[in-house]
Amino acid sequence: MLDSQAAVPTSSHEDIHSPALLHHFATEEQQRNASSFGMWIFLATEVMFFGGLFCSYLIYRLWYFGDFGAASKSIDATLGATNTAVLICSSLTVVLAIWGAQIANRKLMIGSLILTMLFGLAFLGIKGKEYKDKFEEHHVPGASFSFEKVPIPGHPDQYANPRHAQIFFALYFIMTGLHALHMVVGLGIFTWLLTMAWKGRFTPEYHTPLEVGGLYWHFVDIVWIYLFPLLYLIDRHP
Amino acid sequence: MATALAAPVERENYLNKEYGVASWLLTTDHKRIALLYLISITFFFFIGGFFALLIRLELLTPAGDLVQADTYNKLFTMHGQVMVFFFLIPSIPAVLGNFLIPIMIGAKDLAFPRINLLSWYLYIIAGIMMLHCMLTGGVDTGWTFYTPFSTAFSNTKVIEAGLAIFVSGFSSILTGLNFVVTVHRMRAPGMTWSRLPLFVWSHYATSIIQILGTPVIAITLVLVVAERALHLGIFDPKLGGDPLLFQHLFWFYSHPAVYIMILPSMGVISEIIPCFSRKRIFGYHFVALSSLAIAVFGFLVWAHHMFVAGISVYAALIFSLLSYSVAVPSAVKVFNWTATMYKGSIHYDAPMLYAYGFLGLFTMGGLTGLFLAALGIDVHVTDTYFVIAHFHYIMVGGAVMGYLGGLHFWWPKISGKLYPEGWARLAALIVFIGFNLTFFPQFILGYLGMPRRYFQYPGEFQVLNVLSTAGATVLGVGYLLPMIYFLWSMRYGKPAPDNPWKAAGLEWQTQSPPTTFNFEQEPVVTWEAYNYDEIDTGHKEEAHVVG
Amino acid sequence: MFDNFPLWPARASTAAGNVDALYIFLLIVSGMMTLLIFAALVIFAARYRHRKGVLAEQIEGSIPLEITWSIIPLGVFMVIFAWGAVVYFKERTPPRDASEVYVVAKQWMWKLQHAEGQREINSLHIPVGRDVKLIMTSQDVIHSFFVPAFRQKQDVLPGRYTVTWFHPTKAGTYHLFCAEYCGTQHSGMIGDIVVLEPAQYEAWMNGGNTGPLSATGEKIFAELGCATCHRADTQGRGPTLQGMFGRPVQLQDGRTVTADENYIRESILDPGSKVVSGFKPVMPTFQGLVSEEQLSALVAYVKSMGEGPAMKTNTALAQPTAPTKGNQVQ
Amino acid sequence: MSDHAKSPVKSYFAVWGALLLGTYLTYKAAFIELGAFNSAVALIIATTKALLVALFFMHLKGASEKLLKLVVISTIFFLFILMALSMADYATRWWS
Repeated sequence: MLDSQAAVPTSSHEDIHSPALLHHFATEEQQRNASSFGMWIFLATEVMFFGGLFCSYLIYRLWYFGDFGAASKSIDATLGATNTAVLICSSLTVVLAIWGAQIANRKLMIGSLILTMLFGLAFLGIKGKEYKDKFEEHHVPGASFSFEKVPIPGHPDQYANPRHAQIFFALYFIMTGLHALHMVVGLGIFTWLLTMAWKGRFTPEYHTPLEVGGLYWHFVDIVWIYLFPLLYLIDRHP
Repeated sequence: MATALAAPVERENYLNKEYGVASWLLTTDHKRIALLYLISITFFFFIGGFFALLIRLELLTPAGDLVQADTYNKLFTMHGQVMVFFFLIPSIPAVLGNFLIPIMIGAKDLAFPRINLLSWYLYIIAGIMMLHCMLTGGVDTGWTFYTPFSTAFSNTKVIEAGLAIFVSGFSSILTGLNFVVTVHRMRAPGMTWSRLPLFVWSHYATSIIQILGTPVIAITLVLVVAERALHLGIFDPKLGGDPLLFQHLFWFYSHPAVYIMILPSMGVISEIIPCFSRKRIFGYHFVALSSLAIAVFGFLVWAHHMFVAGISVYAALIFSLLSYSVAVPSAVKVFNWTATMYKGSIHYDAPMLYAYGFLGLFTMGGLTGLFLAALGIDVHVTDTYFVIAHFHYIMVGGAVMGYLGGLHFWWPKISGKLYPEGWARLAALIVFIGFNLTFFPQFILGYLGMPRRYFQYPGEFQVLNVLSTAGATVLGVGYLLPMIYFLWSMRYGKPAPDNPWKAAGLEWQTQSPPTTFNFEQEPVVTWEAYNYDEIDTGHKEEAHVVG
Repeated sequence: MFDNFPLWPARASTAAGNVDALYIFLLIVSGMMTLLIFAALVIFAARYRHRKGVLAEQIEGSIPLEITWSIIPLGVFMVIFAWGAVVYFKERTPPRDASEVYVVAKQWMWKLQHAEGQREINSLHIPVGRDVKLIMTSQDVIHSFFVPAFRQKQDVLPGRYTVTWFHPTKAGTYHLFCAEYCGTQHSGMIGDIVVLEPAQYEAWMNGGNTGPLSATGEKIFAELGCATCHRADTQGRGPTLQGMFGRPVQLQDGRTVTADENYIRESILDPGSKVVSGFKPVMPTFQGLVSEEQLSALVAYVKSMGEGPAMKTNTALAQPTAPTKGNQVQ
Repeated sequence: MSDHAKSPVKSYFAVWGALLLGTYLTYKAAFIELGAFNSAVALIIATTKALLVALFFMHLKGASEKLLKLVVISTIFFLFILMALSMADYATRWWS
C-alpha cells in the first residue's frame, strides 16, 4: 500500500492536552460540554421512560382512589421516609465528591464516593425489607395475592376491591423495582468511578466522568422524591 | 466531469485504511458503522419483503388456501414488526445519517463514536432475538400488540418479540442522542444554524422524536411482558385494567414513529431537488422549521388511531383538530420543493427520478391522511385496506423512495464508484409503476369495506386483490435491481470523482470515499447553504480543503 | 370473476349518505390538489429542463407565498374537520326510542339478542326505516362491529358496554365484519345484516318468539334471589329498582351518577364501587356467576321496570355530573 | 462548577437541610386531613425538592449555556402532553 500522507491530522496543539482527550474533539472544553449535554439528553429519555409509568399510575389512582388508599396504607411510610432521607444524603455526598475532585482533595473525594455507595446499599437494604414485608403479607400480585376485608380509609364499612388493589401493587412493584434497578446500575457506575478516582485519574482540570455519574445519581434521587409521596402517602389521614 | 480517465492512484480512504474483521466489528468510524448498518438493514428489508410477498400471494384468492389462518396472522405481524422496527426506523438515520452528518457539518466523527458502535450492536442483538423468535414459532398479535389479546389470549412468543423491540428501541434512542449532541457541539467554524444542510435539520427533528418518544414504548412493552409473565392486571379488564390505556401509551410513541420514518427522507429530498435543479432551496427557513413543527405537533395527535376504539367523543374531537395542524407543515414542504424547481435547470438523473416519485406518492399519501383525520370518514375506513394503502403510500412511497434516492445520490461518496445510470433510471420507473399498481387498488378495497388482517375475504374483493398482488411482484423486482447493480458497481463501477453531481455541501468537497477523519484540515464554512449559483458560475470559494 | 365487481359500497343507511357526501367532497379537493402538484412538476420538468449555457435563476423564497400556502390549507382543513365532526356526532348519539339489541362478541362469533327476545348467531334481522341501537360487549378480546353498507364501526371492548346505532334505508343483506384483529379466525368472524320490509320483519319476529328478553331477565332476577333485597316496597336492604333506569342516583360518597346500562352491569359485577347513599355495601359480587347473556337479560329487565323521566336525548345516556369510575357506555 | 472562588460547600449543606425538611413536611402533612389538598401539598413539596436538587446539586443554576435548561423544560412539556391529552380522554369518557 502506498505510504499515504499522515492520515491523522497533526494539528499543532495536539500534544499539550491530557491523554484523556478523545481524538475527534477539538478542545477539552468541547468534550466536557458534549458529555454533560449527552447525559442530560439521556436523562430526558429516562424522564419519558418513568413518565409512562407515572401516567398509568395517575389514571388508575383517579379511577380506584379508595382501593389505592387502602393498599397504600398497608405499606410502612416511615421506612419510605427514611429511604428518602438516605437518598438525599447520598446526593449530598456525590456533590461533595465532585467538590473534592475540583480542589484536588483526594481523601474528601474518595471518602464521599464510598459514603455515597454505602447510602445506596442502605437504600437497597431498606427496600429489600419492604419487599419482604409485602411478600409475607401476600401483597405481591399474582397467584398468592390476597387482600380480603381491608377497609377503605374514611369508609370503615366498605372493603377495598382486591382486583383494584392488585393493580396498585403491580404499579408499586414495577415502579419501585425499576427505580431499584436504576440504583443498582448507579452503584455499578460509582464502583467504576471509585476505581478511577483511586488510580488518581481525576484532576481539577479533568473529572468529567464524576460529574456525569453525579447527574445520573441525582436523577435517580429525583425519581424517588416523587415516588415516595405518590406511592406511600395516598390517603394516610385518619 | 470525471475527466481523469486514467485510474487515479489509489488514495487512502476509510475503506482501504485497514482490513480484517476486527477493523469492521470494532470500528468507531461513523462511516464504517454506516456500512455495517447498510448491510444489516438490507438483510431485514428482504426478510420483511419476503413476508409481504407471501401475504400478497395468499390474498390472490378469496378462500385462504396458501397458508393456514395462524401462519397468515404470524406473516402480517412479523412483516409489520420487521419492516417498522428493523428497517424503516433505522434506515435513513443509521445509514445515510451516520455516514453524512459528521462530514456535512465538518466534524471528524459523531460526538460519541463508541456509543454509535454500541447502538449498532444493540440493533444486531435485537435482530438476533427477533430472528430467533421468528424461527421458533413467531408472534401473531399484529405489530401493535393490542391487549388483552397479546397479554392473555395469544399463545405465541409475545415476550420474546416484545423484548427484541425493547432492545431495538435503545439502539434508536442512542442514535438520536448522538445526532443531537453532534449537531450542537461539533459544527465546524462558520457552519451556523442557517447554513446547516436541510438533511441535518430533518435528522435533528427526527432525533428529538427518537429521544422523547421511544422510551414510552419501551416502558409499555415492559408492562406487556410483565403482565403476560406475572399475570398482573394493568391492561386486562378482568383484573380491573383498561385496554385503552395500552393503546394510549402505544400510539403516543407509534405516531411520532411514523415521523421518524418520513422526516429523514424529507431531508434527502431537500438535498436532491436543489442539486438537480441547480437552484437554492425555496424558503430554506420554512422547510427547516417545518421539520421541527412536524416533530413537535407529531406528539399531540396520537389518538386519531383510536377514534372507534372507545375513547370519548370529546377526546376524538380534540385529536381530530390537532391532527389537521400536523398536516400543514408537510404541505408547506411539498409546496417549497415544487417551487424550488421553478426556473431551475433540471437534470433527470436517477436520484431526481426518485425525488419525483417521492413528491407524487407522498402527496397522495398525505392527502389520504386528511380522509383519515376526518372523524366521520375515519369511522368507516379505519382498520380497513384504506389505512393500509395510506401508510404504505407514506412509508413505501415516501420513506423508501427517499432512502433509494439518497443511496443513489451519495453512492459515489460512500463507495467511490459510479452506479450504472441507465439501470438506475429503469429501476426507479419499475418501482414507481409497481408501487402504484400494488397500493392504489387498496384505497378502493378500503372504502368498499375490506377489513385489514383478513386472510380470507368475500368474493367481490378478488379482482382488486389480484391487481394488488401483480403490483407487488413488479415492486419486488424493482427493489432487487438496485441491490444487484450497487454490488456490481462496487466491483466493476467506474471510479467516482470527488463531486460527480457538482453538488453544494461539505461532503462533496472532500475525497470520495473520504479519509477516516473526513478532512485534511478542519474546514471553515464561508458560504450559504445550496449556493448553486456560485457553483455554476464558477466563482465559488473553496473551503480551504484539499481535493 | 367479473360478475360481482363493485367499485362503490352499497349505501343502506342514513349515515352512509352523510359519509359518502364528505368522502366525495374530499376526493374532489385532494384530486384537485394532486393534479395541481403533478401539473406543476411536469410543466417545470419540461419547461426548465437542463439546456446548455442556460443557468438557473436563483430565488431565495417569498414570505407572502409561504404564508398563503400555510393559511389556505389550514382553512380547508378546518372545513373538513368541522364537517367530519358533525357527521361523527350524528353517528355517535343514538335516538332515545331506538329498538335495542344486545350484542355479545366472543372469539370468532357474534351472539345477538333482540329486546323482544329473538336470539341470533352471526346474523341480525332488522326492519327498514326504524332506528336500531346496539349495546355491545365482548367476552374475551377487543372485537369491532363493522357494517360497510351502513358506514358504521365500533370497537367492542371486554368489561364494558359500547354503543352504536343505525337507521336502515334499503332492504337487503349486507356484510358484517369483525374489524379489530382478534386471533386465529378473525377473518371468519363475519355475518349478515338482513334488512327486511316491515311486513316480512313482523313475520320473522313471530317465528321463534321466546318472549321478551326482560321476561328472561325477570326469571334470572328471581332465581338469583335479587328480589329478597331489591323489593318494590322500600323495606328491602337494597335500593328499589322501580323507575330507577335513566334517573340520577345519589351515591354514598357524594357523587351522583346516571343509572345507565353500564351502572347496572357494574353494580352487579362490582357492587362495592358505587353504593347508593343510605344503604350498606352488603351486596355480594356476581362476577363469574352470571354469563354475559344473563347479564344482558337482567339489564333489560331492570330497564323494563318503568323508564325514568326523559333522558337527555342529545347524548347517548344522561349526563353524570362527576367523572365517575369504572366503565360506562361511551 | 469549577469556579474556585467561593466554596459552594455551605450552599450544598443548606440545600441538603432543606431537602430533609421537605421530606419531614411531606411525611407529616400526609397525616393531616386536608381533603383534596393532600395530594396537591405532597406534589408541591416534591416539586420544590426536585427543583432544589436539579438547580443546585446538578448545577443547572450556574450552567454556562441555556441549552440544558431548554432540554429539561421541553422534556417536562412532553411529559405534560402525555398526561394531559390522556386525561382529555379519561376525564370526558363518561360525559357522552
